Amino acid sequence: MTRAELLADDPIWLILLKVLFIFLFALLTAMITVWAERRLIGRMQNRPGPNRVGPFGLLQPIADAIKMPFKEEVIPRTADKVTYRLAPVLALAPTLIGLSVMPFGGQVSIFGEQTVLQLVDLPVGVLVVLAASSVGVYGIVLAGWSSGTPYPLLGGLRSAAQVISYEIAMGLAIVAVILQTHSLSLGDIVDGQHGLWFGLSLFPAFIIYIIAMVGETNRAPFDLPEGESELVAGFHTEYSSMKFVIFYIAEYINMIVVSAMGATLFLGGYKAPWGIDQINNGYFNTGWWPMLWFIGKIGLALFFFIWIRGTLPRYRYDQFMKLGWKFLVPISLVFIVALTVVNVADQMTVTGWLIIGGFAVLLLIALVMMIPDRRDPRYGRVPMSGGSFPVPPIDLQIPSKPRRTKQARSRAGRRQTVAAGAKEGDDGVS
Amino acid sequence: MLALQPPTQAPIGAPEIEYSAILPILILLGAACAGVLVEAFVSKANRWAAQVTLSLLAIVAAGASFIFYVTDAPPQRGLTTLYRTIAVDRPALFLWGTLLALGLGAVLLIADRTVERGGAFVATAGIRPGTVQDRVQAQSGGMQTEVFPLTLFALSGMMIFCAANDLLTMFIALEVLSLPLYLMCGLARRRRLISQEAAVKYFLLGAFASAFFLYGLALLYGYAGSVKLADIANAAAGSAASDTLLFGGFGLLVVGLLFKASVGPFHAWTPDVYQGAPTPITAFMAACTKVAAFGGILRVLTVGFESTSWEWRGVLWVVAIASMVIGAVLGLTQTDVKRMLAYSSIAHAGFLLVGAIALGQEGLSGTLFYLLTYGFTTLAAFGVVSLVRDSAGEATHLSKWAGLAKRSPVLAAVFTFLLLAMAGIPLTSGFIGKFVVFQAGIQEGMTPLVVIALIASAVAAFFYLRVIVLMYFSDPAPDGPSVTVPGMFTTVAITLGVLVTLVLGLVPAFALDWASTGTFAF
Amino acid sequence: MTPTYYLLLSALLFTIGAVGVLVRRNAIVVFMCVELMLNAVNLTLVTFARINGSLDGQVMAFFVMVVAAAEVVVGLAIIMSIFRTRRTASVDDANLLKY
Amino acid sequence: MVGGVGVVAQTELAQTLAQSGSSELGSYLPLVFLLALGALFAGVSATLGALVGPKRYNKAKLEAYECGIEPSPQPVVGGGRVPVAYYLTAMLFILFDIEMVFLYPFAVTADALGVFGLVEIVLFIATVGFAYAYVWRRGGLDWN
Amino acid sequence: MNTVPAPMAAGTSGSGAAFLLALLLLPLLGGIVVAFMKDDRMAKVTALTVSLIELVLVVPAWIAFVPNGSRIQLALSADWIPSFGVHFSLGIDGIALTMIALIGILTPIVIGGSWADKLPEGRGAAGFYSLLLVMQTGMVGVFAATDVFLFYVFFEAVLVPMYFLVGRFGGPRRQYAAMKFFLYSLLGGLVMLASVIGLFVVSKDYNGGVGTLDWQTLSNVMDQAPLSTQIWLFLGFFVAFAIKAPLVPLHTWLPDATAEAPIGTGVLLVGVLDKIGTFGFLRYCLPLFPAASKELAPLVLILSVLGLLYGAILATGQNDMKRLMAYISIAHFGFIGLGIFAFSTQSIAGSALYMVNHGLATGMLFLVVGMVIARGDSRLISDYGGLSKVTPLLAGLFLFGGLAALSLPGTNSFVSEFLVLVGSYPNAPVYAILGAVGMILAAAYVLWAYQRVFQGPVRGNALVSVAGGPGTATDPAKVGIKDLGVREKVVLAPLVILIIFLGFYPAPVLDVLQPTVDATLQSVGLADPVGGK
Repeated sequence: MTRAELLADDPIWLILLKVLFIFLFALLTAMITVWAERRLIGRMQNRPGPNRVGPFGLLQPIADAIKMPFKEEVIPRTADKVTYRLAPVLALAPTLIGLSVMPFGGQVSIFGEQTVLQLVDLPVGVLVVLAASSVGVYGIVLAGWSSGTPYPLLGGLRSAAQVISYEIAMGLAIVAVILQTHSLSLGDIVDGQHGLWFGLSLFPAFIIYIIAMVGETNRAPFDLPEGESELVAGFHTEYSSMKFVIFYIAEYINMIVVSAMGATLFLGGYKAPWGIDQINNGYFNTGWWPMLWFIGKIGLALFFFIWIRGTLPRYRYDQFMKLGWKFLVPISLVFIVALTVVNVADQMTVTGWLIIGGFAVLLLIALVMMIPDRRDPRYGRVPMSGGSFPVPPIDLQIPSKPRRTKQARSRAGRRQTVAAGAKEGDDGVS
Repeated sequence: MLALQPPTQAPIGAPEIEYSAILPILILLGAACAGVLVEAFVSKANRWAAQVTLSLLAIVAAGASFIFYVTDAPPQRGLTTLYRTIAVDRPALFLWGTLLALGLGAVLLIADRTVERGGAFVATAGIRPGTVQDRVQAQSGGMQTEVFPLTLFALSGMMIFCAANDLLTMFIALEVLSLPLYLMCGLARRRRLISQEAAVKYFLLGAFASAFFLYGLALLYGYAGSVKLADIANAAAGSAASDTLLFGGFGLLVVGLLFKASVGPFHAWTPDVYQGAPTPITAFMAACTKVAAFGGILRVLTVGFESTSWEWRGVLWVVAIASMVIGAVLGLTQTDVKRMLAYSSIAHAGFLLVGAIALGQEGLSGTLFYLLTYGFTTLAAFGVVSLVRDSAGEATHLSKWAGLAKRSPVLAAVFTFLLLAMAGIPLTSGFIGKFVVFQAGIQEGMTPLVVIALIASAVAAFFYLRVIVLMYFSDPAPDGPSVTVPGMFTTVAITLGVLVTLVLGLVPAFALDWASTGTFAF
Repeated sequence: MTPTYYLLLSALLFTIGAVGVLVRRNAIVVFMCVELMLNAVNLTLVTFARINGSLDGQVMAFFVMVVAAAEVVVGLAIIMSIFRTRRTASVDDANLLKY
Repeated sequence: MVGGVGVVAQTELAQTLAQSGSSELGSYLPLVFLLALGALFAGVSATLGALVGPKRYNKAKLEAYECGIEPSPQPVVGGGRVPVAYYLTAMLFILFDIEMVFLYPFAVTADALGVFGLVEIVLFIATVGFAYAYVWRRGGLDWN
Repeated sequence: MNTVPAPMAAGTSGSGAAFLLALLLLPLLGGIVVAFMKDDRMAKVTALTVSLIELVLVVPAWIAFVPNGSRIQLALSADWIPSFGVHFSLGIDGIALTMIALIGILTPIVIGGSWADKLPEGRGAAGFYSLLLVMQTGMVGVFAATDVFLFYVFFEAVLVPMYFLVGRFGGPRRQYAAMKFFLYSLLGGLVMLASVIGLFVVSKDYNGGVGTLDWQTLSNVMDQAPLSTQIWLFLGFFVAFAIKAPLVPLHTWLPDATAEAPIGTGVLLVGVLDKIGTFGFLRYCLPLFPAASKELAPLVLILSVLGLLYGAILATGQNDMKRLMAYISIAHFGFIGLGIFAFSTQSIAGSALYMVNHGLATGMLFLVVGMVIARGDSRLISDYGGLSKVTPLLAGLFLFGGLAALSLPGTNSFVSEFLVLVGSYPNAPVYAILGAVGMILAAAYVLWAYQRVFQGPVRGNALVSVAGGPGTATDPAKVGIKDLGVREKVVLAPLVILIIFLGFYPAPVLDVLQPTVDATLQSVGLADPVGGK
């Protein structure tokens, strides 16, 4: 039986069980990640991190979870109340959707029922993940907007801009995978990775995906919306108590989703790492084993998140957007074309080559033209000042006092007879 | 669903494309894309020259390829290409020729920089009107040169629109032609508030109308299982499916089309947009959009719905009458030249509709010919309007036109001639146009409609005459506008329009022959 | 499953959108109503695609989406420009052009 | 009333699903369960905080958070000004997102389409590339 | 020898056709040349020269015309718009010939009569004379066209120069008058257009499936059309013609246009332009729609007689001399209409003749009125008095013109009016009697006007101001106005001669008219002289 048929046969109790599992998995992993992050970052920064509550501070997240509901909830006067309350729900709920299509493993038997370790295997699985993350943006924007205060608004906008910018890059990286598997179903994608994982065979796409995944989740070094030095805490500045927690959880579940997605797309999904899968005729790819590999890979990715957070300084916003739009997007597009060319190279016709050649030439020309020229960037720009309030130019330089030439001084001297104040302008340097 | 398709299915081959037939469109689209690149890579100082050269070359090249194709004896019945989505038949070719010629004139008007220093377009549209920057840029000689690629896009959209053989292609073409126009409306250098307002109105109403068109498309798809006009016609001829879908779809579809053609009760945007848009764009819209929209209407009515014409013709009668009456009567009260011409265009749309619903060979050729004549006349008329200026830009208020004949007899004479053409006085193309369209109408037994149309054109003549009266019989106002001496571009455009109006009025036979050489292929 | 429900729903959505365009005064809202209409059309198309058992309707929905996107871009630009000038997006305030 | 209709529709949906397991919509049902669970959790938690948490009124708390300084009265909702660059990004996103929407079906059927598909997609990407180059060169991708 | 068998083949032309073409094109070329002249005097001289050449050209055309030849002579035809069966066909019958001759005579006279006109400030003479000449082309075209489409083109095209002549060079309310004139004519024209198109469409049924607008063909086939079709088409043409030759309910534009038009323009307007209407009845309504003509004749007769009486009554009480001319014309057009639709040889011949005579007589009277106005600077009769003492020659000519207008025996109008009355009495006795009443009224208004202007004490604002105070000027020598000058005498002389000549010897014109009239009557299907209903 195929994966889809197996899943379709799931009785309702099994579905509910899986739903519950995914829900708990998400929450628990999020909590563990929070803990692990604090510990790891602490270690990286030569400090212990949480260590009071439980062994190694393991119970710290639980303590926090108990503490937060008892904090006072403050809603700003200016807030749009309904939207303000709705935003956290909108941020959290869709994140779980992403996990619903992830294949956690292969065929197993649960209480005698043959099934697959996956909630649903939709033919459009990849799109579901992308769509869910897009819906999540609404939560962010609405949170920022409905707070009715400047910092959250700007934070929300930044965050949204960031997420959608990197969603492009991410989506394009995924296209490369689909070009190989011809299916949007995540199960098929995992099945498609015989031997070499896509992470290696499609290395550029993998790199783009990794960068985009970090950007997509607003994580360091791309945590610009929450740049404390600029925007306090970004879109959830005005959120407190449990509502804040929900955003927090949402962020971590998002990390889990993109990690799981990355693992599925590029790291062979639930398949055992190369080497282990050779053992015992692929025994480690059967039964419940794949789940271990999958969760392990997610863990790896999460560690990577934490690692770079501890390692890299925060990007500047303009650099960040530049990276996304001017680097990742074009590279992805070129990679897609290149991949297609390779795929259909055997049936290529002369016309095809000509067109591809033309495309390459165009691309080269465009690349050359894209090199910024050295002209004055303000050329042709209308002066900014003169509006409602004066705005000094961004690169304001205080002009150094010009040295007066002899001629100028003599002219000034002549003028002295007329203008009495001219003398005060002389600073005696010359 | 797509993902469910087994990857092993038979390879999907490339469609047969008759490149020589659609070359004009390809050239225009290519040039439009090249225009975008010019915007990107050419320095600001050279952009205008580059864009004008590119646009004019593109239109001329498209025209050359068009002429080459036409003289190369294309199949008499016409042909369909690109999976039967584009029909290159005689009416389409006629409309293409018309559009290319009108487009050339419009581009010339757009490119003119002598009438207004720096052209009629704003230097940087992003600057807020009324600010200091705005005042600075009003003085500058710059121009938003994106207008040129936008024009080319719109023009190619129009060409596809009148050749589209299925509703989806038609819809895409509709948007390709509309979206640039929305933007171009908001780019006037002077009176930017009005210009922006025109753009918003045009956009909102335009999008509204295309939604109607689309819903009509969807219902017809449900009815016929295809959006190809021919398939819809087949289904309508013998289908058990519910007529609700057919006529609901038809109604919505036609509303969208009529809107674009600024017909009758769907005209609400026309006066505002014509008045607010930069005059060269108004000229472009008034001339080319009308041609394209009626090209589409003709094709849809004739190819898709001829067999059901009994059911819908009555409704379109009413629409045509409404359009003529609205145009003629409301035109009487206008005090602004551009608004007046807008109402005139609404009235003309009513006349055109008479020809369009006549169907048949005569209705087709008559409407095509009328479009040709009206396009050139209106193009030249707006060209003339752009020349009458005072310190605040164009002096479009009618009171300022008083005694203009004294200031500039040539301009007044040209404008009078054009107005007479619009009024349908013999020896102008407008008369022949009316004659052929009304002839088709009477031929199809629509005599009452034609009589109403004639009365409406008599009423409409009143407001044309009012302008003539003002120009010739009134004494000039002391602070009246001056008439700018047009540069070469505008002169050529106006001359083109006037000449065509005159020639088609005197010896229309050749154009009538072109218009009546064939029917739609599908 | 009777697809009629979907058709009715899409008709309802379309009507809501159309009425919204006619009665609402904020340009952005009007514009969103138009988008609603377009999406109602998409629903219709997809439903008909299922009824007819062909993919055409779905492909058309793609095109509609593209067009809707292009409209969003153009429309937002236009509405933005007027909004920045007037500090309001009400279409009633856009009254410089009158009869 | 609306709720009633919704319930009816859902019951029908469930029935339909029960009848035909292979229906495409049926496979989305678990997804709906998960979404509902997530929403429920989020909703409950959010309400929980409001119910359980203490309430100590302080006028300053209700003001906008601006790092302790007196917030400058500035309407954000309704008349708030948003930098144009964000709109630009939004528009760019829409365009490229749509590009992606076309790339996905292409990617799925790329092999079946063969060279024809390749040529088409190259033309498609090139067309979007023109716009992309335009935006790039005109500073649409630059943030200050 | 000049006959061309009908239907004419494209491109054929009789030997006399060249004259016709020249008659048509010469004024147009002249007009264009004049339009570009800077010097007023030069423009006048050129215009006069052109119009005289035109007059000379009429002579060979007249000679080439064979009265008893085929209906349309000097024919010329070329393809114009083949898809609508439209030809550029020219040709004349007797009526058209006389009308063209009338145009040829009146135009130089009008130019001479307008020679000293003061044009509104800032408007050059070049424009005026150029428009006059262009209009002449249009008028010749209207009468010479033998294709319905071409006829329509000229019919409408004439409006434009006339519109500018009235609107640009007319009196104080010229804008109003010009607009009214144009809109009335245009409305009529457009209604006629509907009929023209209808004619084309209908003709397909009777012409072997090929639509045509050739007059000869149409006149051969259209009598097969059913009555209802004919009536509709007839009405379209009729409305246009009834507006042109103002029949009563549609006449209101004429007094305004005449009153505001410059004198010369007014002469052409009532003298020639309005004849297009009556000419249209004869040329188009009757032959093309014989059944409808017969059916609707009573209606037209009623309108004609109404106009006849109405014009006469209003003329009687009229204080404005130019409006007086308009009402006189309305009365006369009533007569012409009566004659045409009485359907007898005499009455129609009388009407055709009346068209010429009215042009001469009213033209003369109009010119004299213009001379009076030029001296007194007022259009109102009440501003004048006793002028005969000051300007006896002018007074005499006014009386002469007036008597011609009221059809005193011995003047040309008498012949035609007599023919109309005699001809229409057998067919329409009541209308003929009412027409005779109109004749009596004519005597009243003409003589009364004469009396008020020329008899009694010398009055008149302009005159008095010259003489030095109200009521002081009883001595003609002290009044500062002169009798007719040489130019004015030269202008009026040909008219006087023609009026007297045709009054005593109308045969040359009647000979030309008669065959055409017979042919027209035949086409209606009525044998002479018995007929009617």
